[in-house]
Amino acid sequence: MSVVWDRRRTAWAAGWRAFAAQRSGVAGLALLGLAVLVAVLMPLLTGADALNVARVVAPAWEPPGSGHLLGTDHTGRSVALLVLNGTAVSLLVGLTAAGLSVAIGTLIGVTAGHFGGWWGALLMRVTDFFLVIPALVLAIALSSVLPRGMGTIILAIALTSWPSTARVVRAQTLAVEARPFVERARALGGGHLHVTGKHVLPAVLPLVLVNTTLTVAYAIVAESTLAFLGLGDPTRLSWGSMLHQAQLQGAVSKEAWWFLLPPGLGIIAVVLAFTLVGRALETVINPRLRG
Amino acid sequence: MRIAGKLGGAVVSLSMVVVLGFFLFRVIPGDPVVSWTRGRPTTPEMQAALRAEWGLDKPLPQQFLDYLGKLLRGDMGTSFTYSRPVLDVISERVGPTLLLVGTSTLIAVLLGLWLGIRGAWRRDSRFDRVSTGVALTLWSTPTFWLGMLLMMATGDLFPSRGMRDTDTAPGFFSQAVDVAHHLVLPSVTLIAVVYAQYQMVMRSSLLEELHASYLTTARAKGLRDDLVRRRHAVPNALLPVLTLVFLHLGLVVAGAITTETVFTWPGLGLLFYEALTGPDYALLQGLMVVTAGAVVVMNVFADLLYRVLDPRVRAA
Amino acid sequence: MLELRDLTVHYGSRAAVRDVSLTVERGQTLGLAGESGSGKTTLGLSVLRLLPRSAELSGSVLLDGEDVAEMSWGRLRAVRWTQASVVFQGAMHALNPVRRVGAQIAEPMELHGVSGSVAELLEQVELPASKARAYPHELSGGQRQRVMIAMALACDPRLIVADEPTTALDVIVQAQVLGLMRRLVDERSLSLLMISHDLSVLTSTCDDLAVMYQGEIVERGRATSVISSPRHPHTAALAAAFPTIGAPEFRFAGQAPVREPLLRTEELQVNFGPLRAVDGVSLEVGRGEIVALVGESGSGKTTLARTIMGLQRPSSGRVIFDGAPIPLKGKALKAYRRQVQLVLQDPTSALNPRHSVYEAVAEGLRIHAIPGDEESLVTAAVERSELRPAELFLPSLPHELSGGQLQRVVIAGALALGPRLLVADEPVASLDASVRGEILALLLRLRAELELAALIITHDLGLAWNIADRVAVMYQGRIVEQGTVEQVLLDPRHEYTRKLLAAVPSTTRA
Amino acid sequence: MRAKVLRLAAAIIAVTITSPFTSPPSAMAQAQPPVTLKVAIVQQIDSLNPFIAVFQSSTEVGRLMYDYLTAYAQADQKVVEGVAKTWEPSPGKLTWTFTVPDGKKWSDGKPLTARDVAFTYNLMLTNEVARTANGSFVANFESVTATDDRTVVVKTKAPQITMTALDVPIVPQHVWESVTDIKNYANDQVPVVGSGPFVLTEYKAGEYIKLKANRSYWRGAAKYDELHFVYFKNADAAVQALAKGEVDLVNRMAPAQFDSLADKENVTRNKAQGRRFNELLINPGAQTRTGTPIGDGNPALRDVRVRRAIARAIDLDALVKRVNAGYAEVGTGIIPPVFPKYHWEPSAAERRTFDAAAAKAELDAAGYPPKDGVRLSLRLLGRAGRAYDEQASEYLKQSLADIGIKIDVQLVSDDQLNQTTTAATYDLAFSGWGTNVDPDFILGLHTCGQRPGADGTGGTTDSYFCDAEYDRLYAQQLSEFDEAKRVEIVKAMQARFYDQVPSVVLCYENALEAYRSDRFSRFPVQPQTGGVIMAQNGVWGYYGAEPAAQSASSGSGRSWLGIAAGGVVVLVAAGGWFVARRRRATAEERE
Repeated sequence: MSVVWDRRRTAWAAGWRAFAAQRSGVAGLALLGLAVLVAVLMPLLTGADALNVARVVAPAWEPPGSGHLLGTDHTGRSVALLVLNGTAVSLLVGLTAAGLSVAIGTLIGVTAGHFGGWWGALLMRVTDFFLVIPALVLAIALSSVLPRGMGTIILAIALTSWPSTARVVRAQTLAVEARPFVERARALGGGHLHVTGKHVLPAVLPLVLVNTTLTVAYAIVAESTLAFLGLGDPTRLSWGSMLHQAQLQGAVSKEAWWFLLPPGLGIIAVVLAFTLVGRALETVINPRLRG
Repeated sequence: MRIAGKLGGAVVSLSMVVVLGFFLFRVIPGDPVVSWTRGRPTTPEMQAALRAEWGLDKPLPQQFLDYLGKLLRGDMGTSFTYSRPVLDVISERVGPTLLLVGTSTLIAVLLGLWLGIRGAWRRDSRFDRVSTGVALTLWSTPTFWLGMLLMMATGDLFPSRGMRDTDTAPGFFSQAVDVAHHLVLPSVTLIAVVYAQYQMVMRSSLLEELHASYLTTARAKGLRDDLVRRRHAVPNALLPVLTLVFLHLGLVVAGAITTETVFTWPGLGLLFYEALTGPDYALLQGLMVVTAGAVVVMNVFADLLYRVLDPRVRAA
Repeated sequence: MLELRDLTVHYGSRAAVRDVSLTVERGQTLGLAGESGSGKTTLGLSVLRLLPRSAELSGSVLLDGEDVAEMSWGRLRAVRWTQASVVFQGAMHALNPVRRVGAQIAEPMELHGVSGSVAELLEQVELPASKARAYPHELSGGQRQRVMIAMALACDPRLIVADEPTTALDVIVQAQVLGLMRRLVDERSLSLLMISHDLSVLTSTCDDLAVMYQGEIVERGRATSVISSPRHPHTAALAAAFPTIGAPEFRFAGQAPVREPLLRTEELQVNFGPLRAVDGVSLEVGRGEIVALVGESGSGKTTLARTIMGLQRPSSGRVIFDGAPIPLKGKALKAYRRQVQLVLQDPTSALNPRHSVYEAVAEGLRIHAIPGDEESLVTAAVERSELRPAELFLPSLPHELSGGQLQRVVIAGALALGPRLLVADEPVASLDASVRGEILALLLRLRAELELAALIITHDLGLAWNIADRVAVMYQGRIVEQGTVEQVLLDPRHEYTRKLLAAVPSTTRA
Repeated sequence: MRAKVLRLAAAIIAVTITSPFTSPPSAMAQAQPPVTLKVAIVQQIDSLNPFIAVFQSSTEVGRLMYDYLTAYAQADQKVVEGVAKTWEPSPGKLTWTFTVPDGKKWSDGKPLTARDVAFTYNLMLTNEVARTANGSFVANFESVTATDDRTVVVKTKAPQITMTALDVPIVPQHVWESVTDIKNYANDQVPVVGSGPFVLTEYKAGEYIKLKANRSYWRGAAKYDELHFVYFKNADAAVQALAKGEVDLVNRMAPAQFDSLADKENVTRNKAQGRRFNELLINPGAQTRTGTPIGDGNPALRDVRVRRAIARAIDLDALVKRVNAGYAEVGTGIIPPVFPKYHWEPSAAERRTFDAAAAKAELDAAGYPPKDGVRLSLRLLGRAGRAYDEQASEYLKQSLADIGIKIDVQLVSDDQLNQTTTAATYDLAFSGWGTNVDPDFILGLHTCGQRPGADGTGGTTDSYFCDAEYDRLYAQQLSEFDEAKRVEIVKAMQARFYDQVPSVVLCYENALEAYRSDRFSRFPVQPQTGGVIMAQNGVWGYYGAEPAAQSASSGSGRSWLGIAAGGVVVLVAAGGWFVARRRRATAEERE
């Protein structure tokens, strides 16, 4: 049915218009686009030796100016290059962890909401439990238990951040299931798969999208925190590991603000971008939030 | 009846904390005795003795049962690092954390609620836009980074570590001033990072209420704008926020770990970090059980409080 | 007392109220009728300038000769509630849920420095003084509405604006509240501006009637004359929606078919924990027969319908369809559901807002994997529900259609599967009066053409009179009376049925 | 209702704020503030119980509280008087007689006698828990008896070279004989009775330790009143505190931190030779004590030529320059140059100079020609969070890539590192050891006997070195009581180790320290040249610190500035609130 697709396209276009009407959301999206571009292009643009500690010749702890836009770090590498190249891992960890977390959350939320009964109650009990106990504490515990590496960080963040998604999705599932059109679908003879697949999931997905952007924001901050606590993957360059190095090497007492400031601002920019996009999406989905 | 259910749920949650605390740290593929004796002249006999003392030589189920039994007697084992009961080590660090987290949460909640109420009431005003923007930015900021930055930026104004100087004159007043002075940077850091969520929650909760028709009723009665807000809108909007304040306590705890680490604040967060670098399983286990347990208990408390404050729930 | 002069209210570019001029004299009671979206609520709110900030108001609203639109905020606050007060629609939401109702009643008195006692006010609305300590959720709908009225009387205003004061109340309670309002208005010689979509409610309370349509007043006059000889077609349509029971001109159903049993329930019982929602119900629907199941909210009629659909498992008893007990699960249940289709009360929520009309109608076909050309089956079903030409409607999304069209889509979705029984839960309750007749006509035509039986669940006795062959009255989970329409509605046996009938406001009685 | 809630909240705040002060420190209302040395420590104190405490910070505090039987001289680390003034071994070196002179006192005034010494050692011999920290020193003891108040006789099962290097705090019998449960004895009943130059007066976990000078110390009281150890989570914070004048002495600095203090006023830096070395382990084919191979080290590394090639491919000078920022000495033997007597430097002929071409040639000769530019693929294990490992791994990766060895860097947690080295599932790994005055421990570490037992546990080595020649030399030096001869053997062992390369000693890191010269004019370092102030084999640095002529109370002026700033913030906030209130009053006319 091309007609159907046309309608879909119109619906998307309308959604986009509602999104575009919010300047902060558009700004966030632009910032994200930029970050993704940087993440993809920088590794290609950076020379092989520019970030190799054994090859760089610049003196360590150079302040900005003097040939290096943002100065150099403790090994003489350009901070500007480091920050730009760190984008990729920070984004990757954030997106993967959030994707995984949201997938778990959605699965559990839909199941708990749809099936209800003692099974749903059990799932919700578990969700509530994980919601209550401090996620970061658990993430720290997990990443100290598992072998060091990016996979561990992703897993630790994902396994501790899904409950909020599960809760929201469950609430939405319950709301959708209470709607008469689901009753109608059941009356038409639709089974579990039909109801969840045709009615619940499509209704939940926009919310999941919003949650994903917000979870990415959380995941990026969490990655940097774990890295700061020395639980990150030190062989990979990320903003978190840069800050970890800055702390380890004494950037604060050296007053090397140029080493400390850029990675943090990078985190803030990307996290803020995700948050803004998420809030804008939320407004698109829930028109009541509109002014 | 419902209260009994809640309490039962909390008990279940607490026991899940206990179980998780145990298995998480026993899954660690490592031998604490080896990491312990590293770099020190020890004999295999001493290592075996340590292993026996820490109960690491028994099968895992037996270790778990021992752990449970001891826990019920209030014994969380002996810290590998401090060679003292975990509970003792933890309890002497509770005070500073309560002080830091308590002060910060209180100020953050008040600040967040105030900003959230003002912002929602004058929605899309400049105040609203600016305060929301600031809140979102701070919310996006890694706690430790902000702490390090503040430390660097304030220079000599505030002490960079700890809770007090060792050579402050005795006496309540000078001690209090000294602690307050030390409290400034860590609490500002913690407040800056956590207040935003209270503001955002309060703001959206109040925005939801703004559509409520009882506000039209209140206006129709001739109430002044601020009375409509104070008497009608805020009390209603505040109730859901209350639960969220407690639900977000976990985030504050997380913030406390990094803040205390950055500022060497002698509380549970710092202890957590220390236990992590050990790693001191017994202590980590105890800390997780205690913090998670505390948050669970606080949430039950919030639930009961909610019951007292909200007549709708009370009746249900 | 109240005079509107050329009042126009815009929301953005849309005019909700257009050039309305209206007066309410001192002591006069005026009913303002109109469908949803006709601008009647906006008009009501503009009396005290309670419109949202996005509204632009022009013209003048004179309250006791003073223009509300021109007042300073301070003056406006002083006028509010002392000169005119409002009884809002939906007291559950119009009362602050976390404050005791006594405090809410007392609030305007304190504010305006008026003396008076909450207990006295409660007494006036026939509530015990102890209810002052109650929270809104602890009161029943009727009690809440009484609290609202007591609150409106608190500062002894001269004018009361009542916006749908009895909507969502059950018939009997509605009658009581209306009676109370009539009494108070008389006793205190108040002016009343009462807003409702329900002509029968207005005529039973008000002397005068104004009808609003698309933001304009299309008719105004004495209530009786407006009803008996409507000049505007819209008024006529509105009037038709509130039938007079017993009047032959409101009886649309033709001759009842010869009874051949199709569906029968035997001693059906459904428990929710200790609560017995359906208590030993035996009911029969014949082939091509239309049965109305009448009852108030909470009487168990919806649960009964769900049990018949197989959506709810009975605690005991059974449902027999076409001679065999209905299956409780699996493929057989699925097959049974082809035979019996559900039409829900609110078509806007009965359709997935994301699915086009085509998808909504085809949904059943896809679930049951009906062979044949899906597109032509869908088109046929849609046209059968009188959405012609089908191509025009198929790609539409629900929000682009009107309520009446949506209900036809729902019916089309049911028809696509070729069912033999329709279970319709309040099929016209949420529709505007003007389309109500059309949907009823459609149901009757389907019955005639397809021999489609229908079980219509409703609180509206008028609806039963309109189209049902037989009526069953449900009260507290039991069927207290059943029989042909004439038997039950014209010669009720059971006391409850009599009470129900007595409470129905009628356009002709006033 | 609302007022009640507020009052309750206020009460809660009041309680939380005041709780830390419920036990105010012992009031010492002195007219003149005491002169205090404040030292930053970055490692927490695990215990104050000297039998249990193993952290370096704790043993250092322990030394201040309790003298050992002997001490090491400040200038040259020679064995000098501790609790015992003289000692005499029997001809067979199996019986040692120590003499404790009259007149030494515990800080509570009771006399310190040979009986206290015997009590301490016997406690360790009889109580397993008491052996937790220093058990290895008495493992070889047969018996310890005090024949009178002045004389204690120690009999050993075999000759023991470390008899004058028994790093065991001697505790007072009259306090400890009543301690039944040593494991749970916190030893924090202040003031803690001790014999050292300082007496513990207060301890707050995670915050600080306060000691005051022992006025009756037998060497004479320290020249100032109090010694405070203040805990910092990381060196960075400590360095800042030093710059601000919050503490007077800091060590364990990173090069950048040390540099950052270069031109700070009133700060004097001390670059000292450290007692630690960093090494790169090369798995030589790990085996258990019984000779069963364990782990999965690359078999190529069993070939000593390959190990030598790897060693040759590493430019140690560049490594020191880049990773240590020059604050280290290039590594050779396993005893650092801070112990010049035992330190070994290769002769020109023995020395392996950095030469990538030669390394390649050696690999070719060993039968590892490059395939697609790669001769070997090796794993390099390091500890995450350790600055040295994190940086040096990058260099090594590059250097070895230059000779065709592909490196997979794995930085893991401390725990995993231990586990991996214990299981010998590594090819290359970073490691490092601190050394003592007596080289026995570090030498013994690399003997065959230190390899793990048949069950894979119980080993202390991480090099898995097992060399007959080396072991023979080790046994020889153990019973060689002629110092000059022993030095020769020790050097020969290091040469053998260097030649066989079970590990490459990369560097000896400098100990970087700094102190406030406006508060303390001089600290004795050990040894006299290039020595350290903190982490000495003794307490000379603390004990001999000399206060500056006019030592101002540190930091207080600045802190008042901060308090003033805080006050201003509060005032501004309050002012803003009032303005907001006023504004609101005028805004009431809106809706």
